[in-house]
Amino acid sequence: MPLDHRRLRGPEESQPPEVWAAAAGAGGAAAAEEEEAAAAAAAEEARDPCALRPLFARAGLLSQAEGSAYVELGGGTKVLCAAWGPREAAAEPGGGAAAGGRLVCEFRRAPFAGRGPRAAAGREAEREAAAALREALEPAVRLARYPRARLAVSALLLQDGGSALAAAVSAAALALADAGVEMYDLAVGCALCRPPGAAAAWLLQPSEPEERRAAARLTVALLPSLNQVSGLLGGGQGGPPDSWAQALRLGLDGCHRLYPVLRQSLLRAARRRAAPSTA
Amino acid sequence: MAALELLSDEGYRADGRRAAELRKVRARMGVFAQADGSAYIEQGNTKALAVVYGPHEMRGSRSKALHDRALVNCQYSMATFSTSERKRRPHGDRKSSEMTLHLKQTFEAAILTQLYPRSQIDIYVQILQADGGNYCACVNAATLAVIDAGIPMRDYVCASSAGFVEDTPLADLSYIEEASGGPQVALALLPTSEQIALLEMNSRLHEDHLEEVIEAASKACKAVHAVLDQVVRDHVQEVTALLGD
Amino acid sequence: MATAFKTVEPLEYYRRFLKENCRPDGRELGEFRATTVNIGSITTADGSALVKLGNTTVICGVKAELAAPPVDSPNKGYIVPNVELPSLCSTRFRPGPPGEEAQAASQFIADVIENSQIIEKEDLCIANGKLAWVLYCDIICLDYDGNILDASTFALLTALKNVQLPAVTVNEETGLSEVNLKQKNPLIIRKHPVATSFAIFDDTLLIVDPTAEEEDLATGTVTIVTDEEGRLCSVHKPGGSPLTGAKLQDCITRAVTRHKEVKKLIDKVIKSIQPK
Amino acid sequence: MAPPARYCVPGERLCSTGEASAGSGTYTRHGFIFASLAGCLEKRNEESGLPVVSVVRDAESQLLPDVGAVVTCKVCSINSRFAKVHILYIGSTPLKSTFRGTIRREDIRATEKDKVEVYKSFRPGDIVLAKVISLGDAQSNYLLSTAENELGVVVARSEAGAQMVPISWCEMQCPRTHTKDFRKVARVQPEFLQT
Amino acid sequence: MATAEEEEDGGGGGGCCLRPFSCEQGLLSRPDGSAAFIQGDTSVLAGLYGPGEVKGSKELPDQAALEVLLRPKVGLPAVTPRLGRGGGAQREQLIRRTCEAVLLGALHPRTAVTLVLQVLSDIGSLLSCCLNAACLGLLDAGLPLASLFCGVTCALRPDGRLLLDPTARQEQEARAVLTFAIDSADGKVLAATAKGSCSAEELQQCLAAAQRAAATIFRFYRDSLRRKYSKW
Amino acid sequence: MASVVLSEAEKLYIVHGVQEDLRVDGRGCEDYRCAEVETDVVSNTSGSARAKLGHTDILVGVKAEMGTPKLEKPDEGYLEFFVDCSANATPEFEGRGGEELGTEIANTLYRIFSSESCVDLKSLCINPREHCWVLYVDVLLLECGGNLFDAISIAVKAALFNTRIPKVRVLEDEEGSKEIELSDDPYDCIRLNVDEVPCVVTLSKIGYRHVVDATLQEEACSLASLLISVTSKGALTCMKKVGKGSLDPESIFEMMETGKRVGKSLHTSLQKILDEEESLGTTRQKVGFLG
Repeated sequence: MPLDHRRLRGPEESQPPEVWAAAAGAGGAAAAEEEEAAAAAAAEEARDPCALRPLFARAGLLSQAEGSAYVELGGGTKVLCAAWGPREAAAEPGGGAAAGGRLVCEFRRAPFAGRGPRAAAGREAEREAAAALREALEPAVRLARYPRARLAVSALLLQDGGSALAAAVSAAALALADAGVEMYDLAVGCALCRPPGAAAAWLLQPSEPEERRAAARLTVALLPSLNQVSGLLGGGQGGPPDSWAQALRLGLDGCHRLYPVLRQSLLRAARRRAAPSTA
Repeated sequence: MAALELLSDEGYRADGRRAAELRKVRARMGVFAQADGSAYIEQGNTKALAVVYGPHEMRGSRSKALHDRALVNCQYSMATFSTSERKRRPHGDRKSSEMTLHLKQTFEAAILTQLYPRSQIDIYVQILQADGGNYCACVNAATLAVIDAGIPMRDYVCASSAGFVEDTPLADLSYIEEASGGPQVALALLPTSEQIALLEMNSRLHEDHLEEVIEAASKACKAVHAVLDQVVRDHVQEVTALLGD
Repeated sequence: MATAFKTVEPLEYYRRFLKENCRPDGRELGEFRATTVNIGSITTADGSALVKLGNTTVICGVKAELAAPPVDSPNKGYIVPNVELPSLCSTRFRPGPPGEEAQAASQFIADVIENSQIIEKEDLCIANGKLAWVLYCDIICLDYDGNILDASTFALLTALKNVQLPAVTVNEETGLSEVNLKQKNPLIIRKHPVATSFAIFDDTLLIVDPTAEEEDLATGTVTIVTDEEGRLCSVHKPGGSPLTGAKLQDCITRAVTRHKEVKKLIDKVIKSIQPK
Repeated sequence: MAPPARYCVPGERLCSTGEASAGSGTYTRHGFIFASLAGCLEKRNEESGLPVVSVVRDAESQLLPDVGAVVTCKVCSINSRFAKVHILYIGSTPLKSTFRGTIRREDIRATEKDKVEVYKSFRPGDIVLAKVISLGDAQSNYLLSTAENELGVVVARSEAGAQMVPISWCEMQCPRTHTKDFRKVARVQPEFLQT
Repeated sequence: MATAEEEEDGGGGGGCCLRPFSCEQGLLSRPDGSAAFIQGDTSVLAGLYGPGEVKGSKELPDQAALEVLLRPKVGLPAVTPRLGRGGGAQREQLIRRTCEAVLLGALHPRTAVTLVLQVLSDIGSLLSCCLNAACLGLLDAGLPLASLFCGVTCALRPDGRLLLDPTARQEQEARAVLTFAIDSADGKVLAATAKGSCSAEELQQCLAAAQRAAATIFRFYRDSLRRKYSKW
Repeated sequence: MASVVLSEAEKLYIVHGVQEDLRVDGRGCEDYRCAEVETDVVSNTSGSARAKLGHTDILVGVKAEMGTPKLEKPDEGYLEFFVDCSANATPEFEGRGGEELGTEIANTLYRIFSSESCVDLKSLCINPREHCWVLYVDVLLLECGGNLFDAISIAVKAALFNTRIPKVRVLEDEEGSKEIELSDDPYDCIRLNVDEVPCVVTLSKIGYRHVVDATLQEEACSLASLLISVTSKGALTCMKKVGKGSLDPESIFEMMETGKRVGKSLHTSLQKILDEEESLGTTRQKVGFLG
């Protein structure tokens, strides 16, 4: 890892206070952890696996970006997305074949977005999420309409309360649409996880503690009007195809249920944009 | 390291070779189908792969094109698992960049680049296992790959290293011999014309001994040449046999 | 056709407004944009604040971690500020490591912290030579419409005021530290530095709180940071048009007035969340 | 006033292709017309045939220079073979970001192409009206042409800094110093006269 | 080689005078202009390239693109974690914008000018020394300038007394350290930056002192240029 | 990535062939190309393998090095993946050109191995919180003829099967300081249980059908594919959509079933090869790149 010379650096090594809480009086901390686990398990039992967390979406809120969107999930996940319409693409190395435009995605995680250590999820995780974002959005965008140009989306995760990638997919699709980019459809993201235990059922839109404990996770992206799956990324403890198929069905159902909220926020933004000129 | 005996009183080296003896050289051409030319070589435990692409149109910026000859573009890289201690990066470090430059200089001297103006020839070599004489193995593998690609050369380029221990020149150094810190010479030779394409020496060596060491290295190069020549002849025969009738 | 004029001759377009002592967004030359602040919205951080200055939006999240104090000053903790200008906030920034502007802004914030003594670093020490707090203050710009330094300084100050640190004791016997996550204490904020930026137009005209557009067209900028006693914590004029001493004094006077307004706003916001 | 405008989002099904034909901001799939933009739905009745449905956004749609479009650009640099320009406008719509274009020597005017000199036609800083003739290949960028009477320099400044006045199709004059400069002057259309 | 001996104050610049300073112009052959500025024991070498060809994205249509690289004595140019020193990018930005303010860049549109400042030794007042070296470098390269500028560092001692051109130790002891870039046309402030806190009055005092010192430095510029050109 | 440019007619030819369950090289939709696997090809690694699937050629080296366990898993060792897309495969990968693809593959490998049961990580722990084995799994991509992920996963599994980690003992003296002693006997080593190590099956959607083990030409005809990792028992551990296109939900369900079926038989045949090689022991003639 090359040293970062462009940022101010603190001490070589530091730990979040939680680690010390665990290190102190081993019994107490372990007990506390167990307690937490038990509480989480209890919460899971109480929780309806098909329940969606409240989603708040707002499009067109940034002044500098051509399109933007903010999505917040009930558990505290906050994602901000900005999108830019076609720009001149830098000459692609050896890429004469690219007839359509290119979609460039970026995913950043604010250093304070997660619980626990500040630098927990590194660049690699960001890059993987950026790639997943691109895969989920590419089928939704009419790239053929933008020959030799570049469309850009960047997502910033301000707070990770679980289902972050799914929220980013939804926010990014809204931002693109808000930027006036031609699209086949919106993309809606939804996350799921399966708690440990053989017979555990898949939970829709898990919270961060649920995600941390999960044995398997899955993020689905759907183009709702076309009923096409544009993104699928998941892994964890092995399960029979049936279990995953069930998760997928549940996830798609979740996407369909989220769609109206996103659609409404986009309509509101479109009306807002139109308002000044008609008034 | 000083305790290690590189040359016994009986004149045997740590791995049982005599001073002028080479390690076993085995090679094969045409390892890959997609590249224009490719070859694999084993010199003792040092294993290297080379592939050649080209001559083809300039890749990237056209401004780098040379109007009177082809550009020889090389990349030397080492598999991260090739060394006894794992390497963090396969290429891009200082040592690899130096090797890349050496290879480029070597093959610019050997390939008839003036036949392909404004074009580019890529030579990529990859060390799979490193046990001394990496540069030499790469040059030998690359020579075979260039021949496999059908690119005209003045001559084979054969490379070998040589060291100097206890007043005796040693040919084809292994890793432990290299690591002992004594003088070592890497020589790339065009064997028929006996022209030197590249000569590099590390550490210190008295001027009086230089000639002997170079002599030892060039003898080793010629020995390598004999092996490579056989490989090429066998390969060509095999290929033409397939083509014929 | 006004937009056409603006794109082709932006400076001329601007000068026409300035002649009338107003700006294209309707403000007077000495008028600040609407300033709002939202505290504690990021629950994963130990303290956070979102500041809006017109369109310019900056978020600051503070994360506290534990580390051994620096060898040369064993009774101090650390404050590590970093300003990020991600590609999200404006097209002028590329993804990747921080560029010159972000680096300069980080350094500016670090200087302000150091100069103003906003927090005594000694307060961050838990056990002399053994354990101290590290406050990572990450300031991220979400919407870049000029005057990033004012917004960043403001966000930093309010986020620090929002910080709640868990109680830490060092066990004498084992030498291990114990953290009580339930008991939280606020930080002691010693000073309240507030930044005020000006853009210089055509070498003479001073306008406050410039937008991104104004910053691009201006021939220079000045940023003054003052604390509640009117002392200067930073005078930052990175080149640009020359100013006389009198003009500089004018800036300082206005900065002192601005400090009072901002301080009032902070007090109001802090009070509004207190009752909870 | 017409009934309240209907807004739609990408992917929304508008109608079947039998009822209307697809305009801008829409696409067709499996015999239906879908919206591809977030914006306001517009249905225009054509004289003949089906009405056209399109989705419009207010003057800020994401445009790309297209072959045949007239663009306004600013000259950045010239050499003996071509002029490099930045495209600022497509028609009357400003672009959010500039695109680079090239006007080759042979595309400057329609007649006597071999006698054209780039420096006698454009200077850096000039505002030029041009037409897109090709998107260019992998290496080059947009190729533009000014080989029409209505195309060419519309705004130019003299060395004294004053805006020059066209005096013929190939010359402009500085109102301050009265020096004459060569340009490929556009016969200005009335709608551009306001600036 | 030109030297200016101000009233010397044992060990370093004391009170309202500067440490002995000297400069040497045109000492490098490869750059288009070069100058070394020595201020007490602090010295900076400036090399200036340009106006020359510019790389694609940096090109400005109506201006010369100025780039300033500040190379520390050891290590990489960077924002260093130890406050008080370093702040590479911020300093580069300040020097660049100061030079841009005086450089008549419009005369060389679509070109690049690169200024490399190599710190040779840093015993206090580094930024002002960099500014002085930069100005002399620009002069040596023969670039058209609207006016000259110089850098003056000013320290406020804990007892409130003012100190010009402090050494590293004096900087450390000081309550506040201010650096100004003063232009030669009418002594206005081109750039200002401060470490530590002070009152507005103190700032004005420092500025006045800096303006007085600037006059000396400008005289020195003039003398050394006269000497340089009289050799021809 | 190394890619081929196909004309519309060529694409149509392939798509129509797939529709009829007859591919250009004569395979059916669920058939793999002939795979060659050889282990222990690089002698200075803890384990190595080379896998060839058509023109796709992968070399994997596993090196076990001593490290410290991760904070959150103090009693486990861990795996590190690195993928080098060498310029050997295509000139586009020269310099840093292969980095993007390399990280993407490495990230996918991390995801595939994220399941706890894949490899017994606890056996890699030497003493909790202080020492553990870190397995550096380095993948070297030598030639790229389509279906990279499957070939890599086969090679990784074979290399892990081949991995031998020296046994160590932790000696503790009276003062509590610990010393690690490496076993002298080179045959005294730990082997990994690879029964649960999954293999990847990539199903590429071509027209209305999907095929496994697509060649470069077939990949050029496919807009989207589904990557599934399957254990030998038929459990799915990872799912990922790759490519520019989207997939119909119904076809995903089908693909998962096919993936499971094909994956199970893939595991069986791989295990057979590995066992055969193992039984030969030292008598086996190593072929490597000379064959």
